[in-house]
Amino acid sequence: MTHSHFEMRMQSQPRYLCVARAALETLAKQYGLHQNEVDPVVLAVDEAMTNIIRHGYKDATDKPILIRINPLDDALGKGIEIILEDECVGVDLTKIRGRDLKQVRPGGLGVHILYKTMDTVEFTHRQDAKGVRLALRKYHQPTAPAVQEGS
Amino acid sequence: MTHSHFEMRMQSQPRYLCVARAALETLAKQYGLHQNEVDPVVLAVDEAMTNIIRHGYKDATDKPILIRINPLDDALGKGIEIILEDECVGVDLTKIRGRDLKQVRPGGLGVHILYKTMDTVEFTHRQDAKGVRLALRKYHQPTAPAVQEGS
Amino acid sequence: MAEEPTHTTETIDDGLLICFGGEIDYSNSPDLRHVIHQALARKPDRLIIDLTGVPYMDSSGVAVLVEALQGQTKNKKQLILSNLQTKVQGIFEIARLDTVFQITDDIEQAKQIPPAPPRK
Amino acid sequence: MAEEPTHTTETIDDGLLICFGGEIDYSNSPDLRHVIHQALARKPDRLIIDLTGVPYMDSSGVAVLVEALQGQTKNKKQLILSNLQTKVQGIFEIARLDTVFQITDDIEQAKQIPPAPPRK
Ligand SMILES: Nc1ncnc2c1ncn2[C@@H]1O[C@H](COP(=O)(O)OP(=O)(O)O)[C@@H](O)[C@H]1O
Ligand SMILES: Nc1ncnc2c1ncn2[C@@H]1O[C@H](COP(=O)(O)OP(=O)(O)O)[C@@H](O)[C@H]1O
Repeated sequence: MTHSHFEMRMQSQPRYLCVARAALETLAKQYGLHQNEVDPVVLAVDEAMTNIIRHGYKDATDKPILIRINPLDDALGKGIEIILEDECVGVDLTKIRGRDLKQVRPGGLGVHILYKTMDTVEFTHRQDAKGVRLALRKYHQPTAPAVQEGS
Repeated sequence: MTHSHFEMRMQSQPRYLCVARAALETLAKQYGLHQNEVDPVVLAVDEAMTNIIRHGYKDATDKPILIRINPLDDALGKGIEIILEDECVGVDLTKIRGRDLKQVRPGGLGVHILYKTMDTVEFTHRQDAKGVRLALRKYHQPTAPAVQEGS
Repeated sequence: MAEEPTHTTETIDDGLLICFGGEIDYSNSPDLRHVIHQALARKPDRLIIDLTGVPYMDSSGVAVLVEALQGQTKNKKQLILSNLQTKVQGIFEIARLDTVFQITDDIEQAKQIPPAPPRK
Repeated sequence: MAEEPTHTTETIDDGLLICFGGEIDYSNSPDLRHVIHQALARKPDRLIIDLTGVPYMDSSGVAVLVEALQGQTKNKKQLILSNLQTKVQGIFEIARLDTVFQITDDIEQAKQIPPAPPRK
């Protein structure tokens, strides 16, 4: 398997959330994202990790969470790609979805936050069928262009 | 191979030094080290990584650096263990040593800093003979006990 | 646990003021819930939750605050949040809760807000 | 590169003042070396390097400063460091360089230090 630029692999413990956030914040800046773009990306990964711990692993603390991170530099510009993998088999991916926010109730925000903060969100089963794979991508937005005359 | 609590694997690029530092700083605090103990640990790992990049890989930027981190909780108290592994074969470990600091000259400080900041420093060849393994350990020092009467 | 989570609860004229400190995520939001439950049990007319010292909060923290709001509303009491830092304000906006909660810039303002008619 | 490294060089009475900002490690210490080399080429009697904005420095940064000290000393000129933050002070102590360099608490003090007789 080809390796990514930066990888983290940790046990499914909530105390590692802040460690992943610290690394990711620094990394996203290295890849050219501005602070106001970095913050939502960090939040998204925190939410994705929390969901793996809570829903995927039912709060077991000795399971693996793998995060692979690469810089993006393609037709859509510069950005960051973050791939999270767990070892939860038999997850029904169609059940991973956000809810209607009009109804105010505790919980049910994590998946909504993923889609709201990231440019692409892709849940799939891992190629080796050992668990769930979540691919997130966020591109840097150069400062908004001035309104064009005549357009 | 059994996995560690927290692992990072990155390409041998100086821009990832600050990412590793950010993660390590947060992690060392999770493991109970105080800020004045965390700072030297972060510096030591920075120096060890820089040496791998400069001396081990001669500034090649596509080689792997693996960092495995575990909490310590043994007879010596609570602390942190950090193991760095590279893929440099044929390194003469006897040449990895600090110099006499009385002589003031640029460079030659990295290895000295390792020994000065960490409780244990162990350079070995990796068991799979693929490169160098550096094991670092640092224990939390509870605040110095008050001078005991009659002792 | 995230770095140095702290809290203090103090009595004010017509209720309670809780000040939280530290990043709030799934490692310590259960503690936050516990502290808030204890406060709700005292049935304060006004519960102010001050977040001056909270630079970061994820949805597990937000869920606890929504729960608290529901508890106060059910009892026809008031919940006011104060001093949301940038990132915390951010998640409230993403979750479209920035208009659901009463949010003030500081604790003084939170104390001045007149008791609102209970939500239906 | 570490986060937002910056530098400014300005002329003072009898030399130059360089202010660095940002963390200094092996990703940007070559830039630091370049800036200092340019300053040394102007043969300033007094070179003040202010580190107010530098929260962190590793040995690759320290090596550049030792090189600068040697350059100034060879030319019988002065190098003064000012405003070392805690961690930077720390590495100078570990490297036992805290007594080798002239170090002051602020830029004003650095300007006042009388030209020292050159080291032998
Ligand atoms: N990583 C995951 N593994 C399995 N199921 C998940 C995962 N993430 C989310 N889900 C499912 O999607 C639902 C919605 O998740 P979310 O929006 O985060 O709200 P909440 O976590 O509060 O239920 C969850 O209740 C769960 O059933
Ligand atoms: N990871 C490493 N791989 C190979 N050689 C190393 C490594 N780390 C240190 N060395 C050797 O040890 C010497 C001393 O290193 P150090 O004290 O960091 O000073 P410097 O890097 O300035 O030479 C280096 O010059 C190098 O020969």
